[in-house]
Amino acid sequence: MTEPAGTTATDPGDVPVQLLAPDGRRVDHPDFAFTGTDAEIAAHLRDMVLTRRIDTEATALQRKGELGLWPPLLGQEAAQIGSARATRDPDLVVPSYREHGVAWCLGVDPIDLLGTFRGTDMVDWPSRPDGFHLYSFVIGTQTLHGVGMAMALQREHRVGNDDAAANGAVVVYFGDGATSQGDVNEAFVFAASANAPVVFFCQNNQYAISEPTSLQSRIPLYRRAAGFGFPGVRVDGNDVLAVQAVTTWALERARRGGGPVLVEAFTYRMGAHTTSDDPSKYRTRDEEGEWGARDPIARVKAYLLSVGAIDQAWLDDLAAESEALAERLRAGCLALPEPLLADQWSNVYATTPDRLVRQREEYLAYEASFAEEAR
Amino acid sequence: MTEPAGTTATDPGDVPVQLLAPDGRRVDHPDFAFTGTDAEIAAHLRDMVLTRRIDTEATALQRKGELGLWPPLLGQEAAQIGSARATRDPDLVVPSYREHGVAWCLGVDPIDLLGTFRGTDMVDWPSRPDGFHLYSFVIGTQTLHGVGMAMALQREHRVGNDDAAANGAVVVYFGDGATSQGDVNEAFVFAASANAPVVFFCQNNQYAISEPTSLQSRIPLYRRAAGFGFPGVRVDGNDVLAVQAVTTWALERARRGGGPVLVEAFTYRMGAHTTSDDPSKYRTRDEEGEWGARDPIARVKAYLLSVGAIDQAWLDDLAAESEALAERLRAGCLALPEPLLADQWSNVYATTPDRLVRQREEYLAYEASFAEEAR
Amino acid sequence: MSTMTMAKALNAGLRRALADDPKVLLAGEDIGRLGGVFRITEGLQAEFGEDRVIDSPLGEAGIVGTAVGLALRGFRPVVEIQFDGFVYPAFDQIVSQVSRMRFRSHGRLGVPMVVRIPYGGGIGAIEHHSESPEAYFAHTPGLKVVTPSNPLDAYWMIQQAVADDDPVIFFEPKRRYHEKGEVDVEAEPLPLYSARVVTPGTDATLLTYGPMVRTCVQAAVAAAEEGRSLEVVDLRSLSPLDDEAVFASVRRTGRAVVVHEAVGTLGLGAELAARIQQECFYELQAPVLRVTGYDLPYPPSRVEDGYLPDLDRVLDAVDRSLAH
Amino acid sequence: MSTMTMAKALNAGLRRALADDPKVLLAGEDIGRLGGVFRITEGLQAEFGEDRVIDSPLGEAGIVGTAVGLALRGFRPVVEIQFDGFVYPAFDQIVSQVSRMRFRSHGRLGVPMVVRIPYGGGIGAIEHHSESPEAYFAHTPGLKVVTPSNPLDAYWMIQQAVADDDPVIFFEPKRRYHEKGEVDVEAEPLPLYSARVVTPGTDATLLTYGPMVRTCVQAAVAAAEEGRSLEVVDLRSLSPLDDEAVFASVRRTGRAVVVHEAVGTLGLGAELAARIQQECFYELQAPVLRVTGYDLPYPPSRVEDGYLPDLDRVLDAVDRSLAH
Ligand SMILES: Cc1ncc(C[n+]2csc(CCOP(=O)(O)OP(=O)(O)O)c2C)c(N)n1
Ligand SMILES: Cc1ncc(C[n+]2csc(CCOP(=O)(O)OP(=O)(O)O)c2C)c(N)n1
Ligand SMILES: [Mg+2]
Ligand SMILES: [Mg+2]
Repeated sequence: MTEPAGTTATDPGDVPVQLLAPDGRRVDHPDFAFTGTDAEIAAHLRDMVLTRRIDTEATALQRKGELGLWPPLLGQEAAQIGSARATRDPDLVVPSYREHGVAWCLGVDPIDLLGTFRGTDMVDWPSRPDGFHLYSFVIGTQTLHGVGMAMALQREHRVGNDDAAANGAVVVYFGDGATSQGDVNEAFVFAASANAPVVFFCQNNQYAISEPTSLQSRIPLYRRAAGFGFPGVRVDGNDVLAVQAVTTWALERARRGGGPVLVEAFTYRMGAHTTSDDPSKYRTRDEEGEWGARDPIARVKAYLLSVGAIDQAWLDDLAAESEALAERLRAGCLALPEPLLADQWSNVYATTPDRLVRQREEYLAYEASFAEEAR
Repeated sequence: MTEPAGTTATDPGDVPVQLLAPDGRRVDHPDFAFTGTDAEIAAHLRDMVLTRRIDTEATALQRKGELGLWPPLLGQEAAQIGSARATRDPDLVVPSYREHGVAWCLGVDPIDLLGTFRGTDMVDWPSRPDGFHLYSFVIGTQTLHGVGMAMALQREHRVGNDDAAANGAVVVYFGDGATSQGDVNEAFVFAASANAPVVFFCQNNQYAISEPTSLQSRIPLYRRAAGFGFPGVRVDGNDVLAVQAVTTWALERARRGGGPVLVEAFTYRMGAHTTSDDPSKYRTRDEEGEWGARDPIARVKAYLLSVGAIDQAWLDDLAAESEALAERLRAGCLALPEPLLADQWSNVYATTPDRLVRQREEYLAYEASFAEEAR
Repeated sequence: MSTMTMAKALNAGLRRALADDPKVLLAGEDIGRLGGVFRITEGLQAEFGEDRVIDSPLGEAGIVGTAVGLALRGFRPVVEIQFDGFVYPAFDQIVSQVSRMRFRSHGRLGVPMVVRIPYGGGIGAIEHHSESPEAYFAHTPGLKVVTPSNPLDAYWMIQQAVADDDPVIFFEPKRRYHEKGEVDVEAEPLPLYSARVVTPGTDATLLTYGPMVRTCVQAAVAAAEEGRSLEVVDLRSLSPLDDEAVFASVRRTGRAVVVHEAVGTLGLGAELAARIQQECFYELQAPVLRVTGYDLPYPPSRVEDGYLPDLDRVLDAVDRSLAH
Repeated sequence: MSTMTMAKALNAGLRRALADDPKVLLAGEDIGRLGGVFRITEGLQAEFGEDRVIDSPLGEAGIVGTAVGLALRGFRPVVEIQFDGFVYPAFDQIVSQVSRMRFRSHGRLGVPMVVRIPYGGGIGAIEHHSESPEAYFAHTPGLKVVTPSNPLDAYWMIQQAVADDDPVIFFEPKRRYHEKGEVDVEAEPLPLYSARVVTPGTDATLLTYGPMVRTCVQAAVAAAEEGRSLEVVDLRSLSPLDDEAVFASVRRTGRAVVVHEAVGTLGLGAELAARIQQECFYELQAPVLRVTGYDLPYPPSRVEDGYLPDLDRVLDAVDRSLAH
């Protein structure tokens, strides 16, 4: 017989949705359009530039020994800003661990993020106590949490109401590598089964540490969704306008009660996996160069300059704002309060069992014994 | 935008491949043909009838208290015999727990199966020490083992050789419910990634205990494969000819090096999930009646009688053979040797650690103390 | 006051939990229309609807992982794992997420989830259907682990577990599902995390829980006939352990035998022995002994009677303890 | 004889295992081209090819589950779990399949697999990267669990584990990866499942393993300066435990302190204490004490120094033991 469906033949959907070409020209797409103003695009540019500055500064802080680790988002700014700016209350946002740009848009103070990587804190954000979930480091685990939250929205009657503004959905972030995890595929199953209002936002940055996406899947990842009975869309992840348009569509559909969507943002991790990683071991300078030419920030800047929506003065202001932000980060990082081991017993249970109370007391007595000795 | 791929719209592939209609007429299919002789079909009928007899007898033995449990295959004979008869050396066959018909074709003495459900044995087959893997009761777990075995075949150079007879593949069985498990989806990922010679044979018998397949997936299950980059085919699981034709094609393709295939055998669990189950709690007599009319055995019998390949005498002989088999099962079941707890320490490790040796000795001494007391 | 089986008591307790708090949800395989393979949730979907008693797709990680999301939104999910041996696919979610969400969020986010697990052997089942995995969970900080031994406790403990703001692994001794007992639905229940002296005694303490409580009580009765007074302590909570109750009993009797179905090595008996020898060092007149499942995978059911602790093995250990 | 780090010793041991037996395979995330995030498999894919040193898709259940299939066909897979905290997605495969395939098949089928897990804290990492999950595996019949503490043992133990016909969970103390030691590649190695007295002593026994061996040896040195003679036993194997070596030492010294990073409750210290109090009841002059990670999820790295047992905490426990 002839080869049935599911083989590696190409499909029209394989070409990522694009609305802004790398050279800054706006292009049309039959299905999606960006309807915002140039002022909004300028705001996106600001988000992206500041986010990149946060990222560079955090990387620098790690190099100086102030952070234990940092997973840079360099190159993924458009995917993150475009998708985050498509959310609104009462949407819920569930990140993985590289969503510093999403965190930024959702109002998380980047210093909170530094606390996690400095080892002063766990993975929660005092500055933004809800709406933006904890970072998760177990690959894929958060996709199930996101589906559960979407099931909660259904039970809270926040889906499919006539009053569209009352409706919400969940957007959950994960990587290309994560698509191989059982949890992520179970998340697809559960979301489809419940017709849950969840947008699975996969940043395909071409690598899971050293492993190229081709090792995880021999066909484009967005197609995974069709096998579970919901739509998948591939979008140019370096095109902030396209990302926002596609995510807006997906979220609207979910909020209306249309069920889950998988968005594959086709992008590139321009930096290392983390500050511990050395990408030269597994990829070429040529490849990095090719993707460098598709920088998500450059094209927005080019467009806005070309239409006169911004000028050099605007950019200079932004540069100054960036530096001020970086300065604030440096200071904020060093000022992060040192945690106390004694405090750790309080967050294990809602009511701490006696044995743990005693264990803490013993620890304190033991610590105090040193202080006494020292006297 | 218009709804993209992955929605619930129907697809031509949703209609199961059929080569033998419920009334016994042979029908044509554009892609698949059954090329065997009527004698072979008669052999299939014999397999199916004997398999059903094994099943009924085991169910009866459970009712009499001789087995703790039995998962009947009633209604799935065509799916099992058709697929099992498509295998040949050096193929490897990995069942779930309901593949009594496959076991039969692979040469497992059904009394071995009874041992598992009588509680005298674990899940291995003394009568067939290889080629047919253990039963697995953790839903989906065996699909990964099957992929691993297929990766082994690749490393043993048993795939894609010019000498087609030297090539082998794995067929691994699982249910519709199993498709929701992380393990099964990871098996799809790993199989696609390695292009492993494995046929995923899913018997969609419409239920996972009480849960209808629609709870697991809102689209036909065979389509899951496309999302992982390999073909899926839906076949009438009550049509032994179609099942054999499709499985033969899939296995041949895998042996040649074409990679994995998902076969969804669309069938029906005519009996209970297990002897502990009461299907009247979750499905209607009407539904059972509809599927009863598509009985996998009736249509083969009708066909063979209509072309004169068998006659009543042939059927009478088969009935007698069935009864003799049932008789042998009853006797064999009762004659299954009672296991000894003392023996269980020997099969935990290749070399039993000292502590376990001592534990066994203590157990023996303790047991002996009763014998002494009794004296 | 009425007499009912543990299965019915659990059903009644869950019904009351659902009725009392609209945030309580049930989820699991076959728990809705079928009422669960053990019928613990029978009738609850009909009564509370498909949105609150959810038939889940067949994936334990999915069941627990989505319940985490629901819990984070203020729901109180009670999930059923169909049999003990099928909790492992959800292990990662339980150990790395459920148990730690509070810790990961500096105390801000709780996961008030109950994971119900029918457990233990003695029912003539095939593999994976007779296991006692409680030690895996009791070793995991952030989880609470409890197990009732009788209908009364079952009725109350399930409600207390649901009401607890911390995640509770709730082990149900399936071989005792159909044993009857008095259930007073008005009585003030014992606090969830406290042990109970079921049979007072003076010569030695039997520390046990879940399915083995009945076995130990029978052993105490048999011992009494020979003039030996055994105290039986039903631990009820395995994490936290009710240390004070344990130590108090052992201090009184001077001897302890721990009895459980789970394998001995690193089973609860190990922790109890370690704590007791430390806290009651001078009071102990004999080493703490353990009567447990042997260090084997659960064997074919035809030999489970020998594998599982029974009255004779318990009394044999008591003899050895007293002989010291 | 040459001096090398534990990381290099493991690399050399794996290279030799691959060279000695064509059935040996390596699989895991990033172990091929990159050589693993800790570079333990560096250069091995280049040397032995992509068919034998396999970069796996990102799924731990898949890695272990496919390795089961490979093992059933006679291969000897050595799989790498990237960090301790990521073994749980594979827990079901390990606990219900890897550990039991021999039992499930009446001894016919073995799974000669090694699961390598870098474990333990002290490296300033984010969550899930500093855990000590060894008790979960030591509680599971059918598995063997070992951990080297130094380059020499690492070199030999990994080869012995690969050669073993049983599944071995091989814990590598990641904070010791870069410490150097002498490695004699010709020497006759100690049997895999035997403990070793690293420092002989007479006043008390420190029972420890993996990353804490060095800490305990330092404690013994410090104690010696105060005139106390501590014996340090490196258990090396956590399942089976080398009971005889443990009891012999404790009988000599009369006192035992168990030291490990894992949480105390139901950690290895519980089992050791339970066994010792039973077997050495009359020889024990003080209760067996435990110095372990506190019963918390692994805390933020800035407080891990206080969380992990260190020289002072070990000596404090020794003081308490000797004061009895
Ligand atoms: C369950 C699990 N296994 C392994 C790891 C180690 N690990 C951390 S990041 C990573 C790669 C993830 O790749 P991808 O999903 O593409 O996300 P990206 O880092 O590219 O954003 C791996 C393997 C982990 N964190 N969790
Ligand atoms: C991991 C796991 N979870 C739950 C169960 C309990 N269980 C046994 S059979 C079954 C239904 C399986 O349905 P399906 O995959 O369709 O196979 P079928 O029984 O219909 O052949 C369930 C839930 C199990 N065996 N394993
Ligand atoms: Mg990636
Ligand atoms: Mg089914």
